[in-house]
Amino acid sequence: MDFDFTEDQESLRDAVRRWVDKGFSFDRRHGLAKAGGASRAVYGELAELGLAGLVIPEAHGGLGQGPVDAMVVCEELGRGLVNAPYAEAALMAPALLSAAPEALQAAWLPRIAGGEALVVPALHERAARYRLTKISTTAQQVGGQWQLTGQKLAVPAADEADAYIVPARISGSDGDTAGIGLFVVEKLAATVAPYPTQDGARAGDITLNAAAAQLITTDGHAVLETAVDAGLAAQCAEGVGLMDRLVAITVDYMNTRKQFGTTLASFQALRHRIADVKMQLELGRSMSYYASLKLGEAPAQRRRAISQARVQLGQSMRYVGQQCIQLHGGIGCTDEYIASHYFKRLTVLEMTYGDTLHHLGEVSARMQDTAGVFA
Amino acid sequence: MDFDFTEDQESLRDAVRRWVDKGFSFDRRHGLAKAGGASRAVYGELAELGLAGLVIPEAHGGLGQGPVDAMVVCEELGRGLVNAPYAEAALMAPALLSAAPEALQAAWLPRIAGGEALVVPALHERAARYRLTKISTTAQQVGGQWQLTGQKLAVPAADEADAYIVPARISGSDGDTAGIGLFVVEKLAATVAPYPTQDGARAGDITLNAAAAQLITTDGHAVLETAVDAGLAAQCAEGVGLMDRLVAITVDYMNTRKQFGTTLASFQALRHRIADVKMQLELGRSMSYYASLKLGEAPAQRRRAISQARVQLGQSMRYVGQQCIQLHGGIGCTDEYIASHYFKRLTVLEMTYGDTLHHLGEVSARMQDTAGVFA
Amino acid sequence: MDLNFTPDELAFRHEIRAWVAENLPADIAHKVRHSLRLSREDHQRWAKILGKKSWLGWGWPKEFGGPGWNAIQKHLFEEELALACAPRVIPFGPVMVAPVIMAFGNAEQQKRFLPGIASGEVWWSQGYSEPGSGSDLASLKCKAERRGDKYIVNGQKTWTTLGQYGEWIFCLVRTSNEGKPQTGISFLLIDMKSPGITVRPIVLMDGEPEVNEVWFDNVEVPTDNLIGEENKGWTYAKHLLSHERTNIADVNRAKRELERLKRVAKAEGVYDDARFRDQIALLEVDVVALEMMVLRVLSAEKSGKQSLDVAGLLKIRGSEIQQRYAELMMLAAGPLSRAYIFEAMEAGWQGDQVAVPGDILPLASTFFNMRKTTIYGGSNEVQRNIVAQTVLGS
Amino acid sequence: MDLNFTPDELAFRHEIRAWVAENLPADIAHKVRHSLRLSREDHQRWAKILGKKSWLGWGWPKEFGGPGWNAIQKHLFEEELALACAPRVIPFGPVMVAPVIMAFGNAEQQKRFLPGIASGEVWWSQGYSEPGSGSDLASLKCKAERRGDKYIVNGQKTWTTLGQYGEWIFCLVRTSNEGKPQTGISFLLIDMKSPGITVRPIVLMDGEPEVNEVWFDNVEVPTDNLIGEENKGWTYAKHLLSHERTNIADVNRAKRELERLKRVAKAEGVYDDARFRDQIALLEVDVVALEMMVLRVLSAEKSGKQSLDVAGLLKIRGSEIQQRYAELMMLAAGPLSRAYIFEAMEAGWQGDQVAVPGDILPLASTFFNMRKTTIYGGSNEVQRNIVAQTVLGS
Repeated sequence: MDFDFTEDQESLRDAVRRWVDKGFSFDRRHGLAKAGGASRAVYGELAELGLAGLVIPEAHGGLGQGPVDAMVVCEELGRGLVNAPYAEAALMAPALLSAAPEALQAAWLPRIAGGEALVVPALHERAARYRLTKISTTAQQVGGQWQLTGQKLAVPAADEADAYIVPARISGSDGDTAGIGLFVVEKLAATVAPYPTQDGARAGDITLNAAAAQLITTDGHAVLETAVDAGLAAQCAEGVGLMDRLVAITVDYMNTRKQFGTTLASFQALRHRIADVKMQLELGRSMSYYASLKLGEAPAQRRRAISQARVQLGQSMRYVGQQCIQLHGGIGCTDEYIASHYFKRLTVLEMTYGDTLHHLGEVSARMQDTAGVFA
Repeated sequence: MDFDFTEDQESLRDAVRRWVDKGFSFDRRHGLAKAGGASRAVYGELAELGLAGLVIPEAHGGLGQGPVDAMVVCEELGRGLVNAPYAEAALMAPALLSAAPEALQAAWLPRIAGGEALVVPALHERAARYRLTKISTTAQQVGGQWQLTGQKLAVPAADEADAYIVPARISGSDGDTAGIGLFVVEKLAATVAPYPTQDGARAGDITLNAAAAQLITTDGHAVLETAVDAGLAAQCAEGVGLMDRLVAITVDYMNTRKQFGTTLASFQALRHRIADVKMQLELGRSMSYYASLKLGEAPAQRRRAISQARVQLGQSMRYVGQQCIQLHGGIGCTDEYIASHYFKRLTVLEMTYGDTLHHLGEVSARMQDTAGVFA
Repeated sequence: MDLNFTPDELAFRHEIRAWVAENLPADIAHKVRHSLRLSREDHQRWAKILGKKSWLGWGWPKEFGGPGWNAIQKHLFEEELALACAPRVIPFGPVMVAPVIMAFGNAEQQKRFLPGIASGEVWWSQGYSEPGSGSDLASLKCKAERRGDKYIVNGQKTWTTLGQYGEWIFCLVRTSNEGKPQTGISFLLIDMKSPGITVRPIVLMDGEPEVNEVWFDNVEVPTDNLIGEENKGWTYAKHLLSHERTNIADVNRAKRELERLKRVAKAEGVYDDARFRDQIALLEVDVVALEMMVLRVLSAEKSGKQSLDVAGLLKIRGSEIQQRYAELMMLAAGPLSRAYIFEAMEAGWQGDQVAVPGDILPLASTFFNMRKTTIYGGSNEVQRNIVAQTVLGS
Repeated sequence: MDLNFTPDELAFRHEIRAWVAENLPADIAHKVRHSLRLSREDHQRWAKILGKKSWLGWGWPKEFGGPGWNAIQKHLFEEELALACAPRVIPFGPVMVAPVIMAFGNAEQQKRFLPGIASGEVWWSQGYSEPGSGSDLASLKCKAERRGDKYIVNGQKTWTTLGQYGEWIFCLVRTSNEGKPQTGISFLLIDMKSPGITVRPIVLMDGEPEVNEVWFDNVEVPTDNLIGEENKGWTYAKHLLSHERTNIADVNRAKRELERLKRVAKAEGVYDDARFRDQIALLEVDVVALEMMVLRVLSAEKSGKQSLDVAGLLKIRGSEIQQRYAELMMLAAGPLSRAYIFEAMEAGWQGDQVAVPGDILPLASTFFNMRKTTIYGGSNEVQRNIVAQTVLGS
């Protein structure tokens, strides 16, 4: 049992942090967000650091690293409030493509690893919420070519992506885990309605009308779950980075801002609040480690662990985000000050791939007689 | 709309409070509890004040008063931490008997009103929790005489009572609202295993083995709900009285006890805590009024309102009780100091006739499009 | 005790309801119902409709042209307007400065200012907070120096809600540095067209320029615009706060939004999800409890029998509830609420190919906007200080 | 990073587990499993079994006869004992005073006191708190005046856990009133059979005499019993506190009780009630998160690479979790947990006709008893002060 990072991981962390410090100021971030949230350029810079191929096998041009490395990167991206679809494009898309025939992998993975291709999962449907088996988009084969019809909403970086990975129903109905196909759909085959997002990035709704698609697998549910879990672990790490930095910003403010002739930091009620914030941060950090370290377990254990982690992170992100704004007072509510942007990203994260109640339901459904880190 | 008490109600309140001040010191209460929680003598004194017959019709020797009068009394009994089964014997039993044939009413109600008879409902069964329709006790007629067989647990003042009002199944099965009979069973017909209770009173498990019973009604579910709702409203009022006094005790302590050279009351974190305690107290008081004022509504509205009130009171009693102990520190955890006894009663109250989660379920199941005091 | 309104009160409610149904413009109600952006013109149009009926100053006594309603009538009026999705009346004129002018202004000031407020013609703003004076309002520095029959005002105000629309602003200004900070403050009415005033909107985290910084650079204000006595402004401002009783809880809006939450939850398929529904049920209990607390205060005001000092509690609880319903609506929409389309906050927006329903688009913005409610009007931390003082008596 | 234990660590765990299975008396484990009353003899019997194996001082270094385990081994040992329902070792001797004697006692004191602690022969108590000195421990007044080779001790200690069984007590006493309160405190070992000592049990709200008041009336204590230097006792006590690292979280017991909660919930028919079950699920997440936090601390201790100052967080969270599982067990039993039968806390009690199951009877008492956990060992409010100090650096 060991929670130390390797030297390589520390170097990785330093590299990302240096890039943020030098190249991703709040001004830049704010400017990008105001201009509509485009992130392709930022993603390109991350790719230059080699991060786009972090977990892609070396055989496909990646670095072949594991979940802890991904966690280190995501935590730093969170800390830097980097608005790029990193988890989706660099972690989830490769996980989904890993189920593809070798030729399809070879066609996409090296380009993803190099940053030339931005490929994102397109999972959300209207009123499906977080259920991965509720899919209205249909797939059918017409003359040897797969065609998809349906609509996917809130697709990250929709108009900047080169392709989407789209789950579609081949057979069965809502709730069935069988009959879910996964496909690559190139952007040109879709109609995209893009828009900025609350957290300073960009997304869009895509409409597929017999859109040409490349088949990854006709039995995609398991790999979909695996990929979403990788995304969730990445979110946990990003949440930790976001919280860590937001708490630091808040602590600075409390030590500086004066009211009633003394700093905010001298009011016991606020001191206890920041202690509670610290509690949630450390519980969240602990469960982020847990999530990443459990990613390699068998599906049942993995899903349970990931949902346990997300219940904690959901609570932590909400409490830390809301209380850090409150501790700031009025300035915390403004667009020109950095804290609100951390808060908005934390808020959005809680609603991505399952909110706290959703994951609580998962934990409840998967409860065993014994529980604990090693259970 | 008017939340003032009438002069009669103020006099009633004063009368109860005077009796508590003069005759029901903490020493007496503590002594009674230590000696096993007997309460018949205390109940007798309440009867001498006329309280046993408070809501019993004048025709049957009572005072014929309403829910607000009962609320006033229960609030004061709570404030005085009076360990007598007042709500059960003086409010619920008469409500249950109101469904009985006139002769049975005439046989019991005057004696209840005068305090000569102590009659309590015996509702709980093993693992039934708070479901009024889950009844294993059976009733059958043998030669014109009803006989009951089964077991009722945690019956208040079981060995001090003269008779029990017992729901028993005549027909149907768990969950059916039809087929539930209500019966009067005299103590002599039951085997009683009595014990003290955590809140300084007395209860017991009663075993009925073809016990002779007098029929109140063969269709008792509706009146059972009515009586339980009257009991719940009384509990809300008692909870308000308990909280009101416990908060006052805690405020005194905070203004007296010194640590770090100053009173507890001067620490901002504790000041904010007592403000939160006050919030829960006033929300609880508001919903106690609500419960009593809604008792006369049609069943659907009444049940919804009562459960709404109990969700609030459940939260309030838990928060106020626990935090007032915490604000005291070590002394709050001792048996010799009064605060812990308030806390224990508040804790028990939350688990009587439905805990907070149970009533939340009721509110959720009864939710309408609109909500509000007049909805 | 009686939970029911009297027949007279019910008749009153009916009268209000009928009038609102007749007179509230549907386009404005539509915007309120869906949290869409309200323009200055929307606010003004509705204010003038109310003003014409002499109801913009619905809390005013008859002597000043108000309806002279009692506490319960005022509450019923507010409730009917809220439930019908009327915009909240911008309070700075009719609710905030007018009572001060009535209580402490001279006859000339009353004649000069009250008609414009009552009719909805003049847009008033509030100049209280300063960058260094938030919770600690009494430390304010914006200075007014007397020169003959004028004050020269220098300094800065901030968080001035909708100040970009303001024509007049009532300010707390420092006229003396002697004694306790509270004793050197005066209450001044300032024409916002005066030379030397600069207004800069502050964009809040939902992207809306809802508040403003207001700078005063040697702004000349006639001494005729001083309310009451110099250095007594703090007293007047406190009087005003004591007038803000139950409406601070905003329970009527909470009832309306609770209804909306249920509609959103149904549309998004979570109303029948027991976990989510329980959260709505808990909130419903909170709303009913808050309403009961409000009614207790109203009843006490009517009868004068009970004294209830719970304004702080109403502020804390009301703001928490506002944040919670906004949060639950956003959570009901889930990942779809991530979309942020500035134009979608305008009524009539048609997002060509955007599939996220228009109803959902304002939800996250509203949630973000609501973070202010536990901060403004005396932060909830300051309110807890006040409640504790009352409870502990020390 | 690696969540798994090494093969060596797993082998170690296995060894402990096998030994405990062999040596923990079943009657004692039964009492622990059901929260029944443990007698002095129960505690002593188990302590001596551990002592015989040289594991009563499981945290001790080899030089003092301990096993010399590292942080992870200690944790595994504690976990195995807890999961097997061993009683908690009364910590005052082996965990609290022994490290102080090792670090600051002289060789003679070490020789004189440590063997009796290691073997479990001598029952130690703690004399820190006083009636006026709870959270503000440094204000303690119990006085020790030097007269030749003796101290004369006068004053009172309180909250002395199981002090009625104590043979020796380690006390913080005031030996000087000069300077800061902390600087005049000494660390004294006192034979509880000394004339002038009176012990009065305090009954806690669960009806159990778990703590005591201890009075000192001109009690003579040889100066040989002073640990280290006079007036340096505060430093030694703080050293001791810094030794209480992860076990303060009591996460192993929490895991065991979480299992029990599920058993109780099943027996009472609420495990399949989604609302109640969600509460268990939330607690499960809390327990796992606490365990992860504990493991992070252990890993940091082992590697020395990360510095983690989270003792305050562990205390706060651990105590909240203890209260919560006790509360949920009680709530699972519902109205039946109202019964309070003093005798039912004894193993083997047969309540003739009582129908409430024996398993349920201790649940409310345990819940009531647990209220102490957020108060003792430095109340959670004091812990928040400490955490805030660390976070804010001011």
